[in-house]
Amino acid sequence: MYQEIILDHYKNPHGRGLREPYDAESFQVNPTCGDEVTLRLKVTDGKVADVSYEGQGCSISQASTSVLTDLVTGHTVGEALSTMDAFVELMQGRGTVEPDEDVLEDGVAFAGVAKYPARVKCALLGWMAFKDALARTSNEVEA
Amino acid sequence: MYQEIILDHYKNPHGRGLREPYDAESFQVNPTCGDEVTLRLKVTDGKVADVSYEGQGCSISQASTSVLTDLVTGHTVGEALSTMDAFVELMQGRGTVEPDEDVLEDGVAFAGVAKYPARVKCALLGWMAFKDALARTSNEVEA
Amino acid sequence: MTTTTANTTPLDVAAVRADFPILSRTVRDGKPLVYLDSGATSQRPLPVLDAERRFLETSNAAVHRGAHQLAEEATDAYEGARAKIADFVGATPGELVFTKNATEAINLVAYAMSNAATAGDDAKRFVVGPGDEIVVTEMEHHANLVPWQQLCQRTGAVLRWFPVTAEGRLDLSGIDELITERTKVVAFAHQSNVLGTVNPVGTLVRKAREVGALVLLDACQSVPHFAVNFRELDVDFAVFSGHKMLAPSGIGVLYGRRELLEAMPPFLTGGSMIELVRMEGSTFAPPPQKFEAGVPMTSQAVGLGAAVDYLNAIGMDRVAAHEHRLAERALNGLKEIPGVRIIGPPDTVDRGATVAFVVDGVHPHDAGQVLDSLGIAVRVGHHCAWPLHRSCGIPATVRATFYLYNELSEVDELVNGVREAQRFFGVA
Amino acid sequence: MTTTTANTTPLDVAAVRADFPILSRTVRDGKPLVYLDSGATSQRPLPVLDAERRFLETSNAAVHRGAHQLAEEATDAYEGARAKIADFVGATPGELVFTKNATEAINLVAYAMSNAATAGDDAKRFVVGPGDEIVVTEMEHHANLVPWQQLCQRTGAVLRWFPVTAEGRLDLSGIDELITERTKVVAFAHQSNVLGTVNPVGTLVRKAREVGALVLLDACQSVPHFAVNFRELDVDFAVFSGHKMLAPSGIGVLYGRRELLEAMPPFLTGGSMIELVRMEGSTFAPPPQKFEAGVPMTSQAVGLGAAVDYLNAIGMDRVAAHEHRLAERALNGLKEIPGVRIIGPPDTVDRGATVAFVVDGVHPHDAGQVLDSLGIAVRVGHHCAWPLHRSCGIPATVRATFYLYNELSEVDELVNGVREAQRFFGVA
Ligand SMILES: Cc1ncc(COP(=O)(O)O)c(C=O)c1O
Ligand SMILES: Cc1ncc(COP(=O)(O)O)c(C=O)c1O
Repeated sequence: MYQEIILDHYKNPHGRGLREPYDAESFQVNPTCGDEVTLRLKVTDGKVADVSYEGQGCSISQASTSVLTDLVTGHTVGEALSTMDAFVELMQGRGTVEPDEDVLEDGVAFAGVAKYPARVKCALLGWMAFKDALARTSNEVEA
Repeated sequence: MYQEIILDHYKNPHGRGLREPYDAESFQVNPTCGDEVTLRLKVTDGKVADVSYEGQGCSISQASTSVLTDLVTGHTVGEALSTMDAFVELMQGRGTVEPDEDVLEDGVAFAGVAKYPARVKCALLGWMAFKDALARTSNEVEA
Repeated sequence: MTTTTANTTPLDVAAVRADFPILSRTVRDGKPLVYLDSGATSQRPLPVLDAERRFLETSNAAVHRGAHQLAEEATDAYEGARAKIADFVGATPGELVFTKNATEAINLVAYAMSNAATAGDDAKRFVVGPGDEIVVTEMEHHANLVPWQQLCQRTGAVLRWFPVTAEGRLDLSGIDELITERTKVVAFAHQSNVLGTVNPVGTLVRKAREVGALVLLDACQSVPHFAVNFRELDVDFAVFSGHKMLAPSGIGVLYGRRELLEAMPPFLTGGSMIELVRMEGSTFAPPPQKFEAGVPMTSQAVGLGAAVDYLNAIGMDRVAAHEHRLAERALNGLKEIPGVRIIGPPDTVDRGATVAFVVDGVHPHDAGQVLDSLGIAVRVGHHCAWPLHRSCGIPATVRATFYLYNELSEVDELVNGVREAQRFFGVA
Repeated sequence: MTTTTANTTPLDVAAVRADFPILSRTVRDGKPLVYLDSGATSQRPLPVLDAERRFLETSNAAVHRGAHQLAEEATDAYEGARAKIADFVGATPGELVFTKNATEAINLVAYAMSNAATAGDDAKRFVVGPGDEIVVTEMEHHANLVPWQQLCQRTGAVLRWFPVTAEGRLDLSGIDELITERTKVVAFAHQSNVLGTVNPVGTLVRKAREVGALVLLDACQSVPHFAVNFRELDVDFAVFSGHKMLAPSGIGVLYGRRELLEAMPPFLTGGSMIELVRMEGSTFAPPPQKFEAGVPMTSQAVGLGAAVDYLNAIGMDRVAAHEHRLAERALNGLKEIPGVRIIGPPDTVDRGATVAFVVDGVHPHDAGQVLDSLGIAVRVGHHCAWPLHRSCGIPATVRATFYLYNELSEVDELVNGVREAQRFFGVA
């Protein structure tokens, strides 16, 4: 399950650190292991302008948040949401979902994680923070 | 377990009915079946002068209370207590205790009941009321 | 309740019985066991025993807590059982909380409601206090009565109840005076564990909805016996116990509508039900985890899942049809005996296979003893429904309860046994 | 805690392992299972599995409710188990209440105390409110923390706690400021489920007695592992769980001194725990029945009784001595690895076979995953002791817990596995 790509993102995370300005912030924690992430989101003109984050956690949670920033930054909110859906589907598929590399890019490396249910929560931690942050901004975005 | 003696006492209970005067009254109930007995006790000069009772219940509980009145009335409190101990021992003996007919008289008929734990409570209902009533009078008796 | 037998081939009772090892034992000096006490607890078929054992011999681990393979397998087995059981009663897995028995499930709701007083704004809708009322019925099992008495004692709310008619039905004539704007909860049995009466859920739910009261359905005696769908019944909460439906003891179920479980404060607290814990205070996981504190009844959930599979394979309509036949035969057989009085509806309309009765001149304990000496296991006493017995003016009854593994011939043995008891006590 | 090995022949671990079917399975592509997660839940030996099954195939019935032969046999089995288990921990049967797990047992006491406010004069001594304090420790399992937080929330009492030293011992320096006339309850773990620390029961009990506070001992991690006698420890309440001591899940125990259980108000209410029930109100049975509402965990109690027999046959001193050897080897082996830090006392003085640690540069989840891939089942996370982890400044640990069926060679596999994880993540 520990693909090179995962270990690379773990050792050299992309976009790490909390930055200003941001529209919404979300703090998420994995209650079984105590891993946590704080994620900030800046949306400009319907596009994800910046995702910044801090956190402590295992290789899977750190790497997947790093991949997240690559996948959503610069994309429209709609695109980011459908990427998220694809990633969530992959992770909850128990290894039966064939990932689409065009959509998930480095995210396909997590296909193996889906076979370890206890680690799926790790892989989704950052994404849940992203989803929550998005929900907190959505009123403004839609307005 | 249904000895003739038990059925006789059941059909023709001795000493039934609530009488005056009395020193103490006890109400006991079997919480699993709802059987109940109200028993009154009159102690005079350290002797059980009268035991009177009312109640509703199965053949075993009614007959054993009838036997109780025979066994304790006219006896000293000390004698009554040791008779009670013998009856309780018999009932809790699971059929292993050899009853002493000199002490328990008709009470020996309940030896078979001891093999049916659920019925032991029935057989002891009146005796528990007697014990409780005695406890309520004991201060006076000892004084 | 489906009692039509038209489209269902009858149950092969002999085949069913072969799955229950205990049914082939003898009691009291070699008498074949006639088990008519399934209303108290049912027996377990081999597939249930085997499922639990297989789990324990291969995948046992603490669920939701470990990252190793056994923990994964155990969690899958536990959550898989939840999904299956939820489906069986028309619920989603998130609406299904495992408890140790139905009694705990009712207490859970009653305590959550008193906890609501100090649990913040989200919990406000659950707060009860002076001026509020809880409505139950006089035919409730103690499990659906005493927890509400205690809730009232803790909060100052008032308990009210529907009386029961001479025929053993709910007396709904005072419904408009009983269920009012003051009513916070209406809690009642789907099927009485003494009378066999199946209560009019729809009528009570409609009235409760009118006044904004919550409805809790005690489904202990319905879910094991006929197809029940909580969503369709539109109740807010429902409870049942595994041990009455071929499953292990030590597991019960609380069903709650999702939005209610989300807003309701927790009851038992500790491990596995938390979100964040600090010495200064804690927050809680979403349902159902919020209500499952500590290491749960893992293998028992697996066993209950297997019981649901077993019942599904037979078909609940078939189970109900078979019990209908048993009830009919029992009612008819007992009614023919002079001096026997059925406590509960005299026919099988809206009525399950629970038959309670008294025998003039023979105390229930004595009748039960004679039956026991013949190998027939019935229950005697008030069956945890003491107020119901009081309202009928009797201290106790004999109760025979039937299940899918009972033969029609066992009904006949019961009827003959009752006659034998009468002879023994010289009343026939 | 007896850790002297002098008079005891060592445990025949191979013979013990043969009793545990699950231990011979493989995981992750054929790796033999190395089960080091008994602190979460233990595995079950054949005599326990068989005892439960035999009960279900021959004597299963509702206990304390029926008058037929099965009900008698079931009641005997259930109460026989209670007597055996009581004896195992130095209690009388009337002092032993069956719950679904230790978590429920702690909640029972905490809820009984808030119920005391409306339960009349007998219950007065249990009332807590503003101005009163509950004292716990920072090393508690959530099960012995959150229920007390909630009791405080319900009643206005204040929660206070002992801190933990850098070595993982209770810091008792503030004992006179912490346990005072305001203290109503002192609740603490006998043995920490993370640190392995065995706490000084005597010191805490003496201080609690001085101020008239009640003592609750969380014995979840002690009763399974060494001989414990609650009477001798002189605690007021104690709790433990069956599933951590070779017994079924779904059963736990509350021990309470008889006079306390007699005076304490009930918690869960319903069938079997009553004395008299009327619609207007109810009275309750004597303990332990008063605290056992509903159909209980019958076969599970039988299983716990069988587990006690199994442990007695081996001898708890022998179990403790074996675990001592395992702990020593694990501590020594892990201490030798650069970058590994033990969380808890570094030696085996007053310390059980629970070894938690962190590996520099390897997150516990990742370490656990590598171990799992080698067939070694450990637990990673905060182990339901989040505040303890916070106080140590770490989010999580890897925890290996040992039991009578673990071989010394399995300790070596753990140590090698940790080195492997370091290699994999490039930190060694
Ligand atoms: C020290 C301690 N206390 C309490 C508990 C809770 O036990 P259970 O989950 O069986 O209720 C545990 C185990 O999880 C424990 O280790
Ligand atoms: C109608 C009804 N409600 C509640 C209960 C309580 O179930 P349990 O004892 O399994 O909690 C029972 C059975 O005893 C019952 O028949």
